[in-house]
Amino acid sequence: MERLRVREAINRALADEMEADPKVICLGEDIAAAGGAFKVTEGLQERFGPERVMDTPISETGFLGAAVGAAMTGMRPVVEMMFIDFTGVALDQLVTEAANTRYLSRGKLTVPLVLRGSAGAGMGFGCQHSGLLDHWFRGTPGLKVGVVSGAAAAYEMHRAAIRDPDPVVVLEPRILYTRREEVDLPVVTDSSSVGRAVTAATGDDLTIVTAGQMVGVALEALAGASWSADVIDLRWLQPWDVEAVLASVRRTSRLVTLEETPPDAGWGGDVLAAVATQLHGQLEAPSLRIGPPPVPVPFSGALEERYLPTADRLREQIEVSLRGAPPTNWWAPEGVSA
Amino acid sequence: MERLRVREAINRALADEMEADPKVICLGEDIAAAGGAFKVTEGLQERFGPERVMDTPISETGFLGAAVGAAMTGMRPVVEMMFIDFTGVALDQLVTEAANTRYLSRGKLTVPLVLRGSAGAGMGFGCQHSGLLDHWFRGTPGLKVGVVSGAAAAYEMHRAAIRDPDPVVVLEPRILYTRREEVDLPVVTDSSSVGRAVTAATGDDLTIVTAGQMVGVALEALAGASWSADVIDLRWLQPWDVEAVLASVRRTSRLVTLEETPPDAGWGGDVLAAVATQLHGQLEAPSLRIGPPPVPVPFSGALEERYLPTADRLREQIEVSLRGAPPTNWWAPEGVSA
Amino acid sequence: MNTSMETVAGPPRRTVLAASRVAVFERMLEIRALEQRIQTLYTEGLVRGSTHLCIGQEAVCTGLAAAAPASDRVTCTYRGHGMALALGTSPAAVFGEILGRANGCAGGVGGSMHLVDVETGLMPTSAIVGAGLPIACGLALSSKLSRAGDVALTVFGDGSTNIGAFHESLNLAAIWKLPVVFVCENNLYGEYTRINLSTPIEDLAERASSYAMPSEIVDGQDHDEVCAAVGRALDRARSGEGPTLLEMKTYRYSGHSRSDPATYRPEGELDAWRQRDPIALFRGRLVAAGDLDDAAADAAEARVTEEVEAAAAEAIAADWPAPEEMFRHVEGSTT
Amino acid sequence: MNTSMETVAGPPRRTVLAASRVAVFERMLEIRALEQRIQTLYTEGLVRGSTHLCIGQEAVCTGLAAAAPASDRVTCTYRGHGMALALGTSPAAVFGEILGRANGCAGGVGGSMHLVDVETGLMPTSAIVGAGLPIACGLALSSKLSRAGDVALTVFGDGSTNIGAFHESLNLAAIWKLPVVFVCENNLYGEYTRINLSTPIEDLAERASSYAMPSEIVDGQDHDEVCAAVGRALDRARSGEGPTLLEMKTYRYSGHSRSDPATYRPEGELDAWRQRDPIALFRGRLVAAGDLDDAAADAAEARVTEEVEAAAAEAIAADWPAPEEMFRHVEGSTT
Ligand SMILES: Cc1ncc(C[n+]2csc(CCOP(=O)(O)OP(=O)(O)O)c2C)c(N)n1
Ligand SMILES: Cc1ncc(C[n+]2csc(CCOP(=O)(O)OP(=O)(O)O)c2C)c(N)n1
Ligand SMILES: [Mg+2]
Ligand SMILES: [Mg+2]
Repeated sequence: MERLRVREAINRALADEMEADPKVICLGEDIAAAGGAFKVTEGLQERFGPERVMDTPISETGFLGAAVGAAMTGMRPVVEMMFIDFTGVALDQLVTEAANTRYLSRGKLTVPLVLRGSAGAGMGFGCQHSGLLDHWFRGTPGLKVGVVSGAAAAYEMHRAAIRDPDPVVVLEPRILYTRREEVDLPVVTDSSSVGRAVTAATGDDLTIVTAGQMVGVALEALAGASWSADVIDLRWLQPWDVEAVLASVRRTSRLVTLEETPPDAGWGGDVLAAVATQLHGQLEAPSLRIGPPPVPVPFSGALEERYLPTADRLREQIEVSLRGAPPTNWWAPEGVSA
Repeated sequence: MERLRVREAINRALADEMEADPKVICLGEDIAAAGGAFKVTEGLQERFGPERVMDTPISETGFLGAAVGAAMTGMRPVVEMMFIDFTGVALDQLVTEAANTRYLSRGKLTVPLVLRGSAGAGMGFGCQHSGLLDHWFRGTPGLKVGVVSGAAAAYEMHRAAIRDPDPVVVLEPRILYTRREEVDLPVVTDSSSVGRAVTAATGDDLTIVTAGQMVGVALEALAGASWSADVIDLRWLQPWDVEAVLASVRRTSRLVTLEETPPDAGWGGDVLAAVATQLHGQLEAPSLRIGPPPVPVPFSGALEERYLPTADRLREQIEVSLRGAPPTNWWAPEGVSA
Repeated sequence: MNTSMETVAGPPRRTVLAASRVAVFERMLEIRALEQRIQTLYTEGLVRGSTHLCIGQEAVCTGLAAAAPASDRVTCTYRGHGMALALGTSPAAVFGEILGRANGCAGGVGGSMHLVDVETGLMPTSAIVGAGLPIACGLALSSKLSRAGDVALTVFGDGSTNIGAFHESLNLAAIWKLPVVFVCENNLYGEYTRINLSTPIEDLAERASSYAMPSEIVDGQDHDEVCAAVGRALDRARSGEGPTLLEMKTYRYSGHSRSDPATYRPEGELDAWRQRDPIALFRGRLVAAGDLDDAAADAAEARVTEEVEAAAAEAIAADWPAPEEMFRHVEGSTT
Repeated sequence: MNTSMETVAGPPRRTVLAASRVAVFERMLEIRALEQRIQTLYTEGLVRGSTHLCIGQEAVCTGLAAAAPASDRVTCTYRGHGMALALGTSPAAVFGEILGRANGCAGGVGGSMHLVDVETGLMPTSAIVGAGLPIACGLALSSKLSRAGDVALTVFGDGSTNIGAFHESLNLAAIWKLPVVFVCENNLYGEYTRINLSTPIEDLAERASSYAMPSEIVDGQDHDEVCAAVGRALDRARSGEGPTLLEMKTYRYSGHSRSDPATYRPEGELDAWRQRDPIALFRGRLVAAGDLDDAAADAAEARVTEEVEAAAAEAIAADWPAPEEMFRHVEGSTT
């Protein structure tokens, strides 16, 4: 057991993989000499040298594409996107090039590339630096997408992602970077955990399916609640663990999805759809889809605070619904129109 | 009534809007002198002059961004993306810049921009030129997204999109361009139809929610079927017409979504989720989510033909499910693993 | 100089720069004082997210604003506080935005990286490197098509010249002969990386040749040089000759953003640049020309500091945005 | 010349070009014959989707392939049939791919725009303009880090020099001194737009100066010139001096894609270029040097045409991909 910040756990995962495999390299803006805008890669250049930990110009298409080419030819590049929102200038290289390469080459080429990026709202970075943006990546066959919920998850997911033969996006909720956790770091020897959910808490009354920074919110909501719940930390949004979700919902008969993004194109839709198509008639109550309103992430603390789900809000929504009433969203109380 | 190809209907919509408003301009690669790779903009430059119908260099970020700036300052640019897949090199300008401008300027600036692009599979263009890619655009508050199902829809949607104050993406299934339809072109005077679904057929046994090129597939499946269905042509994927879907499903008690893309991040998830959360206990049977397998769009006719839903396949799936059995996907028969 | 109350209307605060060199001096002081106050507000825990100061680059702001008439629009970056003030946004509205208050120029929904002031011609600043360049081409396209006669200016850093949007924009502007001025603030660093580590040439103005575009290397510490060069580029643009690339050689005194101590800079570099401090330089020129004596300059400095402090106080006391502001000016998603 | 049976192995078909000028001549003929046959296959309704022919540009293909040893990898575009043949893919595998057959070099799942042949060093060709350039930088980065000594070459069109990926790649390659050769096929058109309408300069090689990168303008119709210039660039790259931009002045005889009659070209332009047909030029040179007499050249032409026809027949007779091929080599989505 040790106490690790999420960013330290990621750093450890990168270092352990670089130690284990000389083909693992890291590149990104200011990740080397400066150790990264969020200090995730601190010390890696000193330890592994400037050839394996590289600073790049501000050329996301250029360096993401370079990573694709390097990955085709034996390297295992880990690319940092300082804010995942920046992928908007470079998406093509990942989804249109990298994701199709193994398919097009009939398996003769693979692209074992990891794109890791800080993501998510809650820190006052405003509407262009607060996206989770998993929907840009999901829906691309050939690409895998995960989101980190804590230090143990981060460590395991990054090591597995690096060992995966395919391009993998790992979203790192920025707000968790400095959060500490007591962890036993798992032993990771392959990518078999890619796609697997983890049950973060067990209970009987309902199943909360969530991911990323919302996992902590869900766990916090359990404390002092009059009900108990399975909390499923999806970890992987593509492929996602249908079996784990179905098994839990079969047992609890109630489903709540908790997302940190508005509903359109969110992963919650796919989870609710799978349950609806596969567990018809087995639910005791309407499923709930909980998340922020469909607006750009507002900057002001006064507004961003109202935007994201919190433990209290989640608890309130669940309690209203357990009483058989349809809950109203916290962000749209009387007088405030959505 | 007149007989129009879809591409002619779009051309007409553009011409009518350009006639009505001198601020409407068109730009894109080879849309002016050559009339567009798919001839959608044929004749517009001759008619409206080279200042209003402009060819661009191969610089999607440059010209999409230029359209954003022009739209901020009074123009109503219509940008053609020859294949919507190319937006992967320019997504930032649309989703991170244009979509946030009205919000950030507190309504003092709007971005009345239309991005229209040929989209979808079925024509042997291979995995980099066959995307629908609505999921790149949905999930961006401030952006509207629609997909055309025929000539009348195309005409109405494009005129409404041009009149909308916000950035709008209109996806044009390439396979429909040359398809002819008998149409009475509607009178369009505003953008009020944005977000509204159209009921393309009415029936009692189930509700088929679909969009784009799949609308025709659904209608074709009705012919000779032993059941009848409401076919809802969503037209708009963001915002989408929840009320129309709920009203129909309340009546028919059965829901089928028919998508032309694999499930992850598809709009079908959001539709199924809305029905699951809002019509709990009102469905007679499990909902069905029908669509192609999660693989890159294969080039070979032998494979692409197996990829997309067809009328026969849809009919078969529905019939099996009406008999109370869970249907298997046509694309994964015995011996072919998914 | 104007007080924040008088300046709410906008354009006058830009226009006055062309008319009065004392006003230019005061505006430079205002920019610096505001940036310094933001740094302390941060230390006091009042600023969320990120802020990027332009201390050391004030002459680029005032030079540009003094040269460009109020009808010329500007796109700028997250490092935009100084440009906003120069163009005419009031200090209170800039402070308010950075503090997320209702009196902010974006009502508090934008933040430090998203200043906007349609009245002064400041388009929403972008937090995405390079994003403002294509948009400026579009502003210029509007102007060209409507024969409005105004010019678009776009301000961006040295690091931004390595992103695709830079290349595409310069090419587009050149081939369409757009009335746009590309203003590169070469402050030698993109975040923590010195330009020589990211860019194989030293003078970014050279890149204009790829587009057969005229360019100039400009002393960005000298208000008069900046103003003159921008003026020449505006003249070219307005007379239909198309775009110009201006490279402003300048320097940011502080780190990239509020949390950066800038330890990556070679010893002595900052001090060398301070020798050519844009405010001291301009003050010296005013005093030499007899536009101002030292006492008056000192008095101006004291007055501006006080006014900026008052603006900060106004913002700190301002209301938070009302809850419904989160839902205004956006529609389209399905709830 | 090799038959398609013998050539399946790959590398020898590239290597032979460096050794035998007659082989080069035959390969040029093969490329042209294949492209012409594809045009007729299209007319016969056997080709789905899009195809882009390189008739007129054969010398760029052979010149590059003759200069680059088999271990040097290449990224190329949708206009890649000729390059695939030059590098060593068999005509049957190219035909098969374009017809969507199991014998295609991508098993029929790729199509005309997505040729690939890992054995010959052809990375999957991209249908996205500019996309191959950053990827080539990555191939070069691998080589540099692993001290493998091989060089990456990336082939792209004149129109592609206006997209951001071009700029970012050249800058990246220059600052990292990557062993990569940028080969621009300037055929004067990007789709239906002549270069002067999209690009403010005529010689694209000039753009190298933005990256302090050496460049050359090359007669793309002359196999020997292409081969020599590529050779020089490869030498520079291999000796650690970094990237080079080569501009091949060339011309595509047919339209942009199979459906384009190319009516936008000025009268006489095509004819003028035909005067310097790369195959005729090279044949003349071989005959003058006594490497080949006219009768032998004619015989080669007949033989190659026949072989290409046989390869087409082989592809037409080939199986369709099995249904399960749609599901192979991809995983990750949730079904
Ligand atoms: C597309 C994109 N990539 C990266 C960033 C992160 N970032 C913000 S500012 C910056 C440095 C920009 O340097 P420069 O253009 O020189 O401007 P300066 O900050 O020096 O004014 C970087 C890399 C971003 N905001 N957008
Ligand atoms: C990003 C992107 N934009 C546009 C296209 C459509 N397109 C395909 S080829 C082409 C012209 C490219 O011209 P050039 O680079 O000169 O190459 P050439 O076709 O002449 O060989 C265009 C615009 C594309 N495939 N990708
Ligand atoms: Mg800089
Ligand atoms: Mg060309």
